[in-house]
Amino acid sequence: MSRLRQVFEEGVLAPLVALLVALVAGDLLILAYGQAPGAVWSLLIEGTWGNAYGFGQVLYKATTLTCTGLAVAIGLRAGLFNIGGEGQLAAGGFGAAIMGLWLPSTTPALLAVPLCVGAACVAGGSVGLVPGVLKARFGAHEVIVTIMLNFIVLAFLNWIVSAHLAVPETLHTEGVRAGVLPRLSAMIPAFHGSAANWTLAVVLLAVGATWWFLFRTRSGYELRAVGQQPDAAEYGGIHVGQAWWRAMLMAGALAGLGGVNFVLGYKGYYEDGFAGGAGFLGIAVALVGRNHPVGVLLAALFFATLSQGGLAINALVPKQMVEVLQGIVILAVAMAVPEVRRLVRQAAGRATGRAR
Amino acid sequence: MRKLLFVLGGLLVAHLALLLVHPAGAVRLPDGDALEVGVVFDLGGRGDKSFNDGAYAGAMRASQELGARVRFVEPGEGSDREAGLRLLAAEGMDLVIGVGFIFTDDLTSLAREYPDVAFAGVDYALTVDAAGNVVAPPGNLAALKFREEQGSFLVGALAALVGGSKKVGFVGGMDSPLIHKFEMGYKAGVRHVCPDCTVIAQYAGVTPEAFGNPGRGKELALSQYQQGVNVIYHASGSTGLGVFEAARTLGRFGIGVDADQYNEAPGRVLTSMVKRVDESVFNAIQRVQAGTFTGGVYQFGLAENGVGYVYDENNRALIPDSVHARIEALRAEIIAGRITVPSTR
Amino acid sequence: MSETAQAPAVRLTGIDKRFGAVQANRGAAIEVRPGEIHALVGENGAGKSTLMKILSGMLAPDAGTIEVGGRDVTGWSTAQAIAAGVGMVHQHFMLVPTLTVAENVVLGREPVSVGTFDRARALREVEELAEQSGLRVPADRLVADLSVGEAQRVEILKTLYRGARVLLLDEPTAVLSPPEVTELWKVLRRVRDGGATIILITHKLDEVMAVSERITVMRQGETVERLATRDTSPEGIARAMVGRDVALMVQREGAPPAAVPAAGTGLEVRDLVVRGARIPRAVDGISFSVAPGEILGIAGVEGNGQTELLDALAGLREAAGGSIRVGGVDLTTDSVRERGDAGLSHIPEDRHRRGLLLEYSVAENLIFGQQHHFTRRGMLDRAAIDAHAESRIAAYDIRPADARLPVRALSGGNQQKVVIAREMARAFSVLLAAQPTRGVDVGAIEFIHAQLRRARDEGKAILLVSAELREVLALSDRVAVMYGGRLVTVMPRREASEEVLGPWMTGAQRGAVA
Amino acid sequence: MILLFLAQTLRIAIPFLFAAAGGALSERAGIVALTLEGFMLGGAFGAVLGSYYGGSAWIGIAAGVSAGMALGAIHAVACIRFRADQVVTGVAINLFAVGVTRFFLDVAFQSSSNSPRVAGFGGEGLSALTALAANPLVWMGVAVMPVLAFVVARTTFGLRVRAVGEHPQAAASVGVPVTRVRYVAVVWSGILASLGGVYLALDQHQFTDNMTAGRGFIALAAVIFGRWHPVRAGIACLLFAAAETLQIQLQAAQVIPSQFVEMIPYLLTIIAVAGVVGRSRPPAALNQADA
Repeated sequence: MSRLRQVFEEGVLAPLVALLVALVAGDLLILAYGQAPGAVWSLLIEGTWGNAYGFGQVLYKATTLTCTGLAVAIGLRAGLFNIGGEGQLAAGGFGAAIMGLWLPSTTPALLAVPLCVGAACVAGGSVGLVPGVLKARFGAHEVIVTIMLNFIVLAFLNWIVSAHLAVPETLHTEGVRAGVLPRLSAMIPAFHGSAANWTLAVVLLAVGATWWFLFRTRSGYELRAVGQQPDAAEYGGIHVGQAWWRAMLMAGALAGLGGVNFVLGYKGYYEDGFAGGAGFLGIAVALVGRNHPVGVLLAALFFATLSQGGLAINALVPKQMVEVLQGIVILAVAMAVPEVRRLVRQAAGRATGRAR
Repeated sequence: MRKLLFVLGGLLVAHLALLLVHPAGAVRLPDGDALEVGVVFDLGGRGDKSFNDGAYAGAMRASQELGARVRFVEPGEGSDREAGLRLLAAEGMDLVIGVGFIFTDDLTSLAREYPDVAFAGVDYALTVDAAGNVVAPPGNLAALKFREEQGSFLVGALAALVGGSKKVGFVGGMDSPLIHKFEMGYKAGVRHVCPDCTVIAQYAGVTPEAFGNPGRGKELALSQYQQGVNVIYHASGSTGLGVFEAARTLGRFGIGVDADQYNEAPGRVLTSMVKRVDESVFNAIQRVQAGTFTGGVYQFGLAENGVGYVYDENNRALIPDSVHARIEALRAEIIAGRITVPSTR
Repeated sequence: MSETAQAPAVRLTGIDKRFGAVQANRGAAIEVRPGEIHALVGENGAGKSTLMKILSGMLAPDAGTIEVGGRDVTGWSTAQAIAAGVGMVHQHFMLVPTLTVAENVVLGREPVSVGTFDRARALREVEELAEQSGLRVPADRLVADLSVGEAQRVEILKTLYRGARVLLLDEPTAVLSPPEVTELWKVLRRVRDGGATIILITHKLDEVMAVSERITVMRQGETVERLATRDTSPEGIARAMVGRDVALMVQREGAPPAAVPAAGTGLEVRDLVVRGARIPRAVDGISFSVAPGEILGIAGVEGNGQTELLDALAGLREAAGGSIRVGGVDLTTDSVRERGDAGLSHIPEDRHRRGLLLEYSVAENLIFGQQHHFTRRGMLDRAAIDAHAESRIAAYDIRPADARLPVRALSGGNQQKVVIAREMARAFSVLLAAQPTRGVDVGAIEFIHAQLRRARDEGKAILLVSAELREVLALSDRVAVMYGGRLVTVMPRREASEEVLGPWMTGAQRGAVA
Repeated sequence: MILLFLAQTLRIAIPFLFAAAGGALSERAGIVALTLEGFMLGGAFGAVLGSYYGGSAWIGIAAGVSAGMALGAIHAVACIRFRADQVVTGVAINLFAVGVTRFFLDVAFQSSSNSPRVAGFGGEGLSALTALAANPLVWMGVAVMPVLAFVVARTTFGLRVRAVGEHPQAAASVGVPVTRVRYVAVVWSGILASLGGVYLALDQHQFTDNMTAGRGFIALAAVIFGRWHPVRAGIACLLFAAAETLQIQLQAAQVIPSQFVEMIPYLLTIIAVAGVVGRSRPPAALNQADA
C-alpha cells in the first residue's frame, strides 16, 4: 500500500466518518428542539464561511485553538497527555500583558512584539515545565498534575489581577502600552470588525516550525522516539526525562503563544478567564488533527467553525448544541481511528491474499 | 473496507434524509418593521433566577406591551461577547443591550462603530481618565448602573435587626470587585445599626464558575449558620440557591439578590435586595420606541427606585413593623445624602 | 496402547488463519492420538502457536475443522475448550502477578460459597492438587514472588485444575535450566500416564527426540510432515522444518583463548553490583574481562541477573558498585551515548522493547543510537542517513530492501538483522550481544552467528548472553555460568558441555569466581 | 464544634466517595476513569429530570443512575469495543456531558443555568446532623467503599476485575470473559459515580449548569492517592473533604486571600502524586486498548 493511500485512509476516512456521525447527531438534536436541520446548518455555514466577518472570526478562534492543539500534540508525540493547556494559555496571555504593560509605550513594535510574544512563551512554558519536571523527576502522572495545575494557575492569576492589576469594576488589566499586533482588517478591510489579527501569521510560523522540529531535527526524532517506546529511546542514548520536560516546556510555550492572540491581537489587555475552554478544546484539536501540525491547523479551523457557528445558530437553537457536537466528534474520531485502521488493514490483507 | 463504505453511505443517507425534515413550529428568522431589540446575556444566561432573568423579564415585558421583537444571544467564550453584540448591531437592531459589566469595552467600541444603533449596558463600568474624571460613554450608549451598595446597606441593617444574633453572614460568588460592592454596602448597613455585630463574609471561589456552584454555597451557608449566624445575604448567582437550601434545612433565613427570590425558599427568604434590571431594560426599550433615547449614565439607586428591598405580603410577617420603619428611615437618609454608603474595600 | 482405529484425541484439518497481511496458517493439520506425547515442531513463525491457539479456542480459524475426541468443535471459545478438557500452557506465562498462586489457578472456575468467592476452599483445593501431581508450589504466595520454574508449575496446575485431558505446552523449556527440564519431562510423563494427551510445541530437536512419540512438522503455516519419533533423526526433522539440508548448530572447539587478557584492552568489569526491581543485589559483585578477539559466553537460566548485568554495562541501569572499563577507560558513570561513542556496541535482548523503534523506517532505525553522528546543526542529515541505510541493507541482505518501510513490517529475522547491521556499523571495540538470535529463523541464525564470529576474528571483544545453551557452546571461546547474580564458574570452551554446565546453572554446584 | 466539622466533612465527602468508588472499580478493571466528572454531571441532571417529572426523589435516583449507566455504556463501547484511547474518550465524555445537560436543560426548562426546584431528600428546620441522617444517599455513600472493598477482595467478580486489570490475556486464557467483565465494571463505575451527582442535585433540590465543578477530578485524584484500593481511596476522599472544610473555616477567618486557600486541595494532590504515590504502580493493563 502506498504511503499516500495509507495517509488518506487513516487520516481522512476516520474524520469523515466522525463528521458524518456528528452531523446526524446534530440533526437529531435540532429536531429535538423542534427546528429544521437544513435551516440550522445553512445558518451555521452562512455565519462562518459565508461572509468575510464570520470567516475572520473563525480565523481568530482557529489561531488560539491551533496553539493549544499543538501544545497537546507535541506532548502526545513525547508520550505525555497535556491537559494543562487551559492554564498554560492563560499564563501565556498574562505574560504577554505584563511585558506589554512594563515596556514604555515608545518601544518600537519591532522590538516590543518579539519581547511580548517571548514573554507569553516563557510564561506558558514555565507552567508546562512543572508537570514535565515532576514526571521526569518523581514519576508523577502528568494527567493529574496538569489538571490540578490548571486550577492553581487560574486561581493565582485571578489573585494577581483582582488584587493588584485590575482596572476598577473590571476583571482586566489596563491596556498594554507596547507590543499590540494589528488586526487583519487593517490590511484587508473585508475582515472589518473581526478579531482576526497578525497573531495568525506568528502561529502559522509556529506550525511550520513545529513540523520542522518534529520531523527534521534530531531533537524531534528523539522526542518522537521517547513517545513511541521510552525503553527503546533510553537504549538509543536518549535521556527520557529530559525529553519529557523539554516536550512539556515546548507544549507550554506553544499554548502560551495562543494567549498573544487575545491579549495583543484582540483586546490589548489581559482579562481574567479569557481562555474560556480553548485549552481543553486543544485536546480535541490534536486528536482530530492526528498530532500532526498541519492536521492540527485543519482541525483547529473545523472546531473554530463549530464554535463561531454556535453563535450564528443561536437564533434557532441553543448554542449548547455545538458543545454536544464537539463531544461527539471527539468520541467518534477516537473510535473511528482504530476501527478504520483495522478495517483498512483487513481489506489490505484480503487483497494481498487474493494476489498470491 | 466494504463495511466501512457501508457505514459511510448509511450515515450520509441518514443525514440527507434528516435535512429534509421540517418540523411544524420551526421558527423562521423574523423580519418586518417592528422595533427590534437584541439582548446579549452574561455568563449564566437565561434562567439564572436573578440578574439575567431580570433583563429577560424586562425585554419580554417590552415585547408584550410595546410589541418589540426581541432576540437573545448567549455567548460562550470571551471573544463571543463582542461577536454577539456585533451580530445584532450589524443586523440593524434598533437597540442592543449587553447584560453585565463584562460587556463594557465591547459596547463602547461598537457604539462608536454603529452610531445609528442605540446601545445599553447593564452594569456598564465607567472608566476614569488620568485626571480622575469619569469618561462619558458614547452618545448612543446608555450606561445602566445600579447602586447595589445602597440596597445592600438596607438589607444589611435588616439582617442585623431581625437576626437576633451578633453575627450575620454574607456569601459571595466570584471574589471580584463587583461583588465587593454588595459586601461593603451590606457590612456598612450591619454596622450602622449594630456596631458590635460581626459579618462573616465568604466567597465560593475565584473563577466565574463560583457563580454556579450551589453545593459550595450550601456548605458555606451551613457552616455560617452553625457559627451562630441567623441571616445570610448572598450575591452569588446560582451558588446562592445553595444558601437557600441551607436556610430551609436548618430553618434559618437567607436574603435574595437581584430579583425577588422569595419563591426559592418560601418562608425562609427574609427579603431580597432587588435590582430592577427589568425596569431599566424596559425603560430603555420604551425610550427608544418613543424616540427619546439618549446616551449617558443612568444611575439606579434608592432614589430612583432602581434598587431596594422586598417588603410585601410574603415577608411582612417576618419583619416587625418597628424594624420596617427603621429601615424606611435609613432609606430616606441615604436618599437625602445624609448617609454615604461605601462601595469598595 | 493400540495404534488401531481409535478416535484421535485431537484432529485439526485444513486450518487457515490470517492476521492482516500475514497468513499464519494455510491448510494446517494435526492429528494426535489419545495418551501420547506429540511434538509439534517448526521454525519460528511456522504457525505452531497460532494452530494451538486455535485449538484452545483463543483464536477462531478462518477455515478448517477442529475435532476433539471425535466431536466437531470448530469455532469454540476458550471457556468451551477448557470445559472440554483442553488446557494450554503458554510460552509467555498467563499468570496475574498480583494474585496469589491459588487465585491464579482457580481464576475463571472459582469455588463459590454463599455467592462469594471461597478463598479458603480455593487454597485447600490447590494445595491438594499440587500434592497429588507432584507440582509443588506455595499456594498462598503472590505469583510475582515465584521463580520461573515455579511459575511454570502453576501454569500446569491451572490446566490440571480444570481437568485437562489434552495439554498443550508452548515452548515450555525456554526458561528452564537442564535439571528443571528433566524434572518437567518427568511431570509430563506422569500426567500422560494418568491418561492425558500432551502436545508439545518446540523447535528444539533434542527435546523432540527425548520425550515425544510422534511428530508433526510445520513450515510457513502448512503441515509438511508427520513422523514417528523412533523412525526419524534430528537431521530428518530439521530437513522437514527448513525444507532443505541444514548444518545443525556446529559445536566447535573454541579458538585457544588469549592466555590472560592484557590490562587496558577489551571489556573489564570489577566487583559490579546492580540493584534489581525486587532483589537488592540482582548482580552481586561480579568481575570478569573479555579480551579483544574473544567471545565470552554467559550461560544461565533467565532471571539470574543477566538482564541487570547487561543493562548496567550498557548504561541503562545504574551500577550500585564496582567499575566498568572499555579499552582501559572507566565508563561506570557514563551515559548510554558516551559509552557508545567510547566503543561499546549493544545488541539488546528484546528488540521490540529496546532495540527498534517499530514505527520508524528502516533507515531511521539504522541510525538509532547514533543519531548524533547523523546530525548537522541540529538537523538530521537525510542524505547521509539514506546512504548509510542503502549500504547496510545491502551488506546484511535486509528484506524487503526498502529503507522507507516501517520496521514493524519486517519479519523477526530481518528486524534482528537491522539491529545487528546497525550495531556492527559503529566504531566499536566491545560488543554486548544479548539473545542475538531469539525468535529468528534458522537461516538468519546462521547468518548472525557468522557475523559474530567475524567480528571476533576482527579483534572485537564480545560478551554473549544467551538462554540457549547450545548457542553459547557454539560461539564462545570461554563459557561462564551466571546464577543468583554471580558468575559461579568460568571455563574454557573445551571443558564445557551441557552436562558440565547444568549443575552450575541450577545452583546445585557452587563456587566463586574472583 | 468537632462534630460539626466532621459532619461537614462527611457531607462534602459523599460525592467524592461515590465517584471515587466508580473510579476505583473502573481503573482496577484497566479502564482509565477520567470520566467521573461527566458521569456525575449526567447523574445530577438525570436525578433532577426524574424527580421533576416523577415527583419523587426515588424516581430521581433511578433516573440519575440510568443516566450514569448510559454514559458508562457509551464510554465502555468506545474504549472496549472500539479500542479508542481511554484518556481521549474520557475527555470527550466530560465535554459531552456538559453539552448534553446544558442543551436539555434548555429544552426541558428553558433555562441556561438552573432547573426548577424538585423533590429531594431532607426535611426543613432540622439540625445539621438530623438532616444528614435523613438522607438515604448519605448512608449509601458511607457504605460504598467498604462494600466495594469486599466486592473486589472477596467475590468472584472482584477477583476477575483484578485479573482483567492486571493481565487481561491471562484472564482470557482461562475463559474469563474479559470484555464482559470490563463492560460490567465500567457501567457500574458510571452508576456509582452518577450517584455522587444524584446526591449533589437532590441535596440542592435542583440542577445547576456544571454543578459538579471539578469534583470528579478530585475523586480521581483520591483513587490514585489511595493507590487504587477502595478503603484507602475512601480515606483519601475524607482527607480532601476535610481540606475543603478547613478551607471554608479558614476563609471565614480571612487570614490569607481566598485564592490561596482555594488552591490547597489541588496543591495537596500534586504533592501527593509527586511524592507519596509517585512510584506506586497502577493496574498494569490500565489504558491498554488490547484485551
